[in-house]
Amino acid sequence: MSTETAVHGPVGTDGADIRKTAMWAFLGSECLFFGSFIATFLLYSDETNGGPGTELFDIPFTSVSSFVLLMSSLTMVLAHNAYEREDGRQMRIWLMATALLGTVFLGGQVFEFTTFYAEGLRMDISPFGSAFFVLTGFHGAHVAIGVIMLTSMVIMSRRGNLHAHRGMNVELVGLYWHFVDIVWIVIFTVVYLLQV
Amino acid sequence: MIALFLGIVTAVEIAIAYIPDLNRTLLTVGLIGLGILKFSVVVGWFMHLRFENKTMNRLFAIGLVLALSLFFVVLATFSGILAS
Amino acid sequence: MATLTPEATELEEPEEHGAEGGGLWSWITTVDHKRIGLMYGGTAMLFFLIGGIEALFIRLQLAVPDATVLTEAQYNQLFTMHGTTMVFLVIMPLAAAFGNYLLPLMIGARDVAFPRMNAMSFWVFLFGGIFLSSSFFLGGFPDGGWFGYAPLSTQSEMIRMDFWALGLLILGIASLAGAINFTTTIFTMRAPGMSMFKMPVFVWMQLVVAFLLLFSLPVITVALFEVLFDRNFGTLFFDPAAGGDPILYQHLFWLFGHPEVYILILPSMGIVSEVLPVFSRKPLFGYQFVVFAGAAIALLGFGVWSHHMFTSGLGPVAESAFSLTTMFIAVPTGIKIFNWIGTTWGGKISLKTPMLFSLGFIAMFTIGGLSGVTHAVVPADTQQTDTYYVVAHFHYVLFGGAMFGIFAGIYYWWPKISGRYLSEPLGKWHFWLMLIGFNLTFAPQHWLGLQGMARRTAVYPPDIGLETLNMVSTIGAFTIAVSMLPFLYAMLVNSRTGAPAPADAWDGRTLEWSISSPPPHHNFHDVPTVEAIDDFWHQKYGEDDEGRAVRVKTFPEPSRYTDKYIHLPSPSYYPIMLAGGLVLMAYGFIFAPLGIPLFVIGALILFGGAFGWAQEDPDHPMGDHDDHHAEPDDGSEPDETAEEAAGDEVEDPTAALADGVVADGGDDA
Amino acid sequence: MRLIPLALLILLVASACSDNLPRSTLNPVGENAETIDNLFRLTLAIAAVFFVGVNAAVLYVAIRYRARKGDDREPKQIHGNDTLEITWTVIPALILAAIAVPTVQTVFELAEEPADALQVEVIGHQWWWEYRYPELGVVTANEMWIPTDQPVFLSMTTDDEDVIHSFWIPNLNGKRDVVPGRVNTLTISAPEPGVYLGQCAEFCGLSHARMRMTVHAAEPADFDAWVTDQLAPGNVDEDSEGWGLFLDKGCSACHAIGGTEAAGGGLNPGPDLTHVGSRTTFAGGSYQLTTENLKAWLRNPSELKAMEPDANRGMPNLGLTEDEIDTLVAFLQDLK
Repeated sequence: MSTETAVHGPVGTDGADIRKTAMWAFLGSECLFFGSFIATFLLYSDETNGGPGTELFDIPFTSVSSFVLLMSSLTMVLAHNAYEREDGRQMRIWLMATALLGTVFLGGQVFEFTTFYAEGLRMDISPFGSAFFVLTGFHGAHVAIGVIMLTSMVIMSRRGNLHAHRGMNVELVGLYWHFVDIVWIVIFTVVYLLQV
Repeated sequence: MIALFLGIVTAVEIAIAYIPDLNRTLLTVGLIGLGILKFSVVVGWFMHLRFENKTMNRLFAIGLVLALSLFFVVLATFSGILAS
Repeated sequence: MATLTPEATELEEPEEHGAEGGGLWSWITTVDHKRIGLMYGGTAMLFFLIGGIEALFIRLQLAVPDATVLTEAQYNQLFTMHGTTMVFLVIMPLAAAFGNYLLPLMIGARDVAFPRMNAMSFWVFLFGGIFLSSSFFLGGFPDGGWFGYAPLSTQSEMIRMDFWALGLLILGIASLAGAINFTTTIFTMRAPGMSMFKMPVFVWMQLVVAFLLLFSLPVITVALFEVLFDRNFGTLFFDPAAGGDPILYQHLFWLFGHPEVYILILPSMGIVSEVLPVFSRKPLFGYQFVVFAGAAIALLGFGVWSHHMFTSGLGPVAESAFSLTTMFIAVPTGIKIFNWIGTTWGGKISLKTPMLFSLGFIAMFTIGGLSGVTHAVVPADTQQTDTYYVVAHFHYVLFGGAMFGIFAGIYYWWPKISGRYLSEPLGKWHFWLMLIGFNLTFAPQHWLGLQGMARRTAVYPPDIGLETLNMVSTIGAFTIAVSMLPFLYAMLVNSRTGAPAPADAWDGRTLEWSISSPPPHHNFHDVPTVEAIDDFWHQKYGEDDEGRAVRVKTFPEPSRYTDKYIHLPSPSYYPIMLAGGLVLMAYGFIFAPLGIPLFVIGALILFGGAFGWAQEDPDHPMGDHDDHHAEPDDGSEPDETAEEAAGDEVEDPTAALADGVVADGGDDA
Repeated sequence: MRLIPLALLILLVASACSDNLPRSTLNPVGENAETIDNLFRLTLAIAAVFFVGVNAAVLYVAIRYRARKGDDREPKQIHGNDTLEITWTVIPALILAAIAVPTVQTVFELAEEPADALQVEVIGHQWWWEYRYPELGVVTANEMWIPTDQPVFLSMTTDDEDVIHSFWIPNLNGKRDVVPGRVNTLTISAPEPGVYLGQCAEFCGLSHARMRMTVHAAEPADFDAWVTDQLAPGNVDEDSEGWGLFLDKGCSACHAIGGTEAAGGGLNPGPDLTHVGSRTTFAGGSYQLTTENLKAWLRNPSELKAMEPDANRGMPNLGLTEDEIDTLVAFLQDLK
């Protein structure tokens, strides 16, 4: 296999990158996954069953964590650029930064969940609570998986199992990471901003 | 550059959400519009979809379109627009 | 062109890297699409046996009114598992079996895009099926129906519905990974020159099915998660007392459930579209129309789900809208039927077993399609839904349609798989017994339903005119069971002693017939270059002035072996490890809190499998390959180096790209 | 071979039309059921044309174009025909459009609430039916009485803890789901007096098969007489042994008897027994109300009908002696 095909990943007979095609198919599928959860949430946004509702949302706080996640997309782009330059050290730094920002976002989510629970919004109190926690929880799980992927990539790179020119991995994880980010853009707009 | 742009858009969004007494429809349209803008920027540039081939574009587009239709049909059915 | 069927060589030993010997371990670690396809098929056939026995018990119970063969509780379990088994453990995996075995052969590739993910799909499917069926020994089968409507499925007494929901989630992972794999394979690994509109129709239908899976599976995943959370974590998605709406579950379920119907039938439509031309010695009539009709069915299939809910109180506007979309899905279906008849019209028909099953498919599927139109008429549907009329309808579609198509495919491709023909007399016995038994079983059910026999009822009263036809139906069911005997005999005995089949067993049209039977491990010595639809046929035959076929070339029998060095992906045990970990987690979840240690062990195995997978070099002798990162959670991460052999053959990738039309037409239709 | 379904079809149509079946959609009574039946028969007739056409074509092809010995000529390689394709796309589309028009019309027609309808509230329970006549004050179970001179408008729901059922009297109208948290409606009418049978049509758990119902359509005078009877308090002698047992054994915890201290205010989880002796069936309409059946029921209810009494769904085994059973059965049968 030539270096050229390595940089761009294995290509099929029609010139398309095989693994990226698969990744996009997966992300297309994920749209429906989150779409269904968001549809559930929209349906239940008023079903508070006498419990607390959207008034608990702390928009400034969530805005900050949204911004953190948005910035992690930027660091992901920088990591990807470093890979294209075959600069392993830079790549690891930016991957770590991305993972860190993702962790900060998760921390924010944990804080938010704890606060809501303390204030009486639980997932077993109303369909609104169920839909909110399960939707944002599944998004959080996606972020967590992304963080694990980023971290393992750093580890593999350190151990020499991930060379800079084999950047298809970085690109694939990047696609996944950006996708998780745009899902949050939708959730932040639809679940938080539009409901206040 | 793009990151800066995204940051500004987010700031505008939050500002809009806090404008007191803003017309509800205007708010909805504005926020959804800005959301779509951010969405397209990330997908198009960060994820390079703008530069990928048609197959990948369409794979993702179908998912997106179907997810959006899902919103509308399910919500329309439940909200009584279709139920009359 | 000349590369299609290379001259036979005298080599005795397979030279390609990654070739597998026999032995259990080689099957466990295999990443060869052909072996995985066979394992899919074999497993699905075992489940077909189980599902069939369940059906026979159901028919025994219903043979006479107020029967006591089964208790209500047992009956509810059996019909739940009969439906779940036949849909998720028989027809879907059988379609996956054909897809696995044939896709690479038909598009001229050496494997699927992600061989190890392919192996993982199989193991997840196998373990998921065992998990679901093992509920029988762990308190009893699930008993909330294959559709698991909330809030019945969330009632705490329906404890076994956890098995059902988790089992379906696991099987969903297998299907989703398979769908991503097939999509990618078809889009990126076609032989040079094979543009989208030169692909065999079977490949097209598999692509459409993969799209349907991609975009419908996540929806049922969400529905199942919501049920699981309601059952185990106190969420209130479907609790009316708290404001939850059970109708939401129905929307989510059928948003998957209706595309699922096409997921089940389209592969068989692809199979008969391959069989009919070969046994009529004519090309498929209206290739583009058949392809477009398949895509149109899929697209419309996403807009008709609520016709399963016509009695749930949607309101007249929604009912009318879904009635219209449902009616119009009959148009592309009709186009297909007419084109199949057009294919045989004026042909030179040889009524071999595959052809008999294909013609049977057209006849039986048409009946199912027409009763489907009567469901589209909402008022009529309010009388028919949840009665035996519907049971009859979907058995005409899924048994008379999907299963007849699958049997056609088995008889058609068996010579390719085993190098031996299945016995024609046995095949004919199988076909005629099955056709008679099938119609005896299900035709009367139309009338039973119209005479007021509701579905899913363990007993029915005497004296309301249901006795005779139920008895007929039960006799029919046992006739179907008997019809399986010649088939099983043929499969078990003919595969070893049947008449030897040449490579081109039926004078076929598609690429798989250009290679030896059984195919070499690497499929193609040289990756073929394609110039036309049914390229292999056009190499053998030209047309004279009248448009009749004339043989222009005969190929020598191809060898199984090549003198070339062809590298193939190495075997791997990580896929089975990952699948095993996943299912251990599911058992742990079911038996929580006691099962939590099991859950943790399963999670560790899964993570270990994923990490090992990521570090493993898929084909080390070539050395210079990507490492990759496995994704433990969804199994759909495209994380492995594809088999690049096909890529080496690219001569002009851009040319192929230019007409690389996408299957769906979704965004501009 | 393909004549088999056809032969069956003829045979079955003949048998289906021969007798008057009390639970058949093919013998519609009343306007709505007849409308549906006509629409179905129209669709079926059109479908039959296609059925015969396609199957005849398959049969014809299999015979006419079968490869014959000695014929070495290959067939003409026909790849398609656009005119034909357009024809068999457009014609079915037009036919379907023609079916769609009356379909949509009928859908809206059936959804209308008739002006002068008798109102009945239907409540589905696992696994029996409760009927309330809000204008008349009548509450009854499993057997619904309706007058022949008036359409009946059903408003149907279930308790929040219950599951989805489906109300279906095939002779009178199509089915309609009964969904917790929602109220669905259905109009039935029976111009002819008679007994029409039904069956819950949505799988609702263990005893779904034995969740049946009966509709008695009666001449207006008979219906009024029935209403008068139903409004009377239960025929209870408060000194009787039966009444004592009814209270002692806890029957009144689930079952109401109007006009007594066991009136229950309509909150009871079991069927109202005020006039149980006047009904023809019991146990979700799946057993004839005879002395023998009632005795068997009281010996062990779950023997006759699978239930989940521990989950508050269905009647528990009260552990009665034979003497107690005899007394209670006599008491119940006197509740006319």
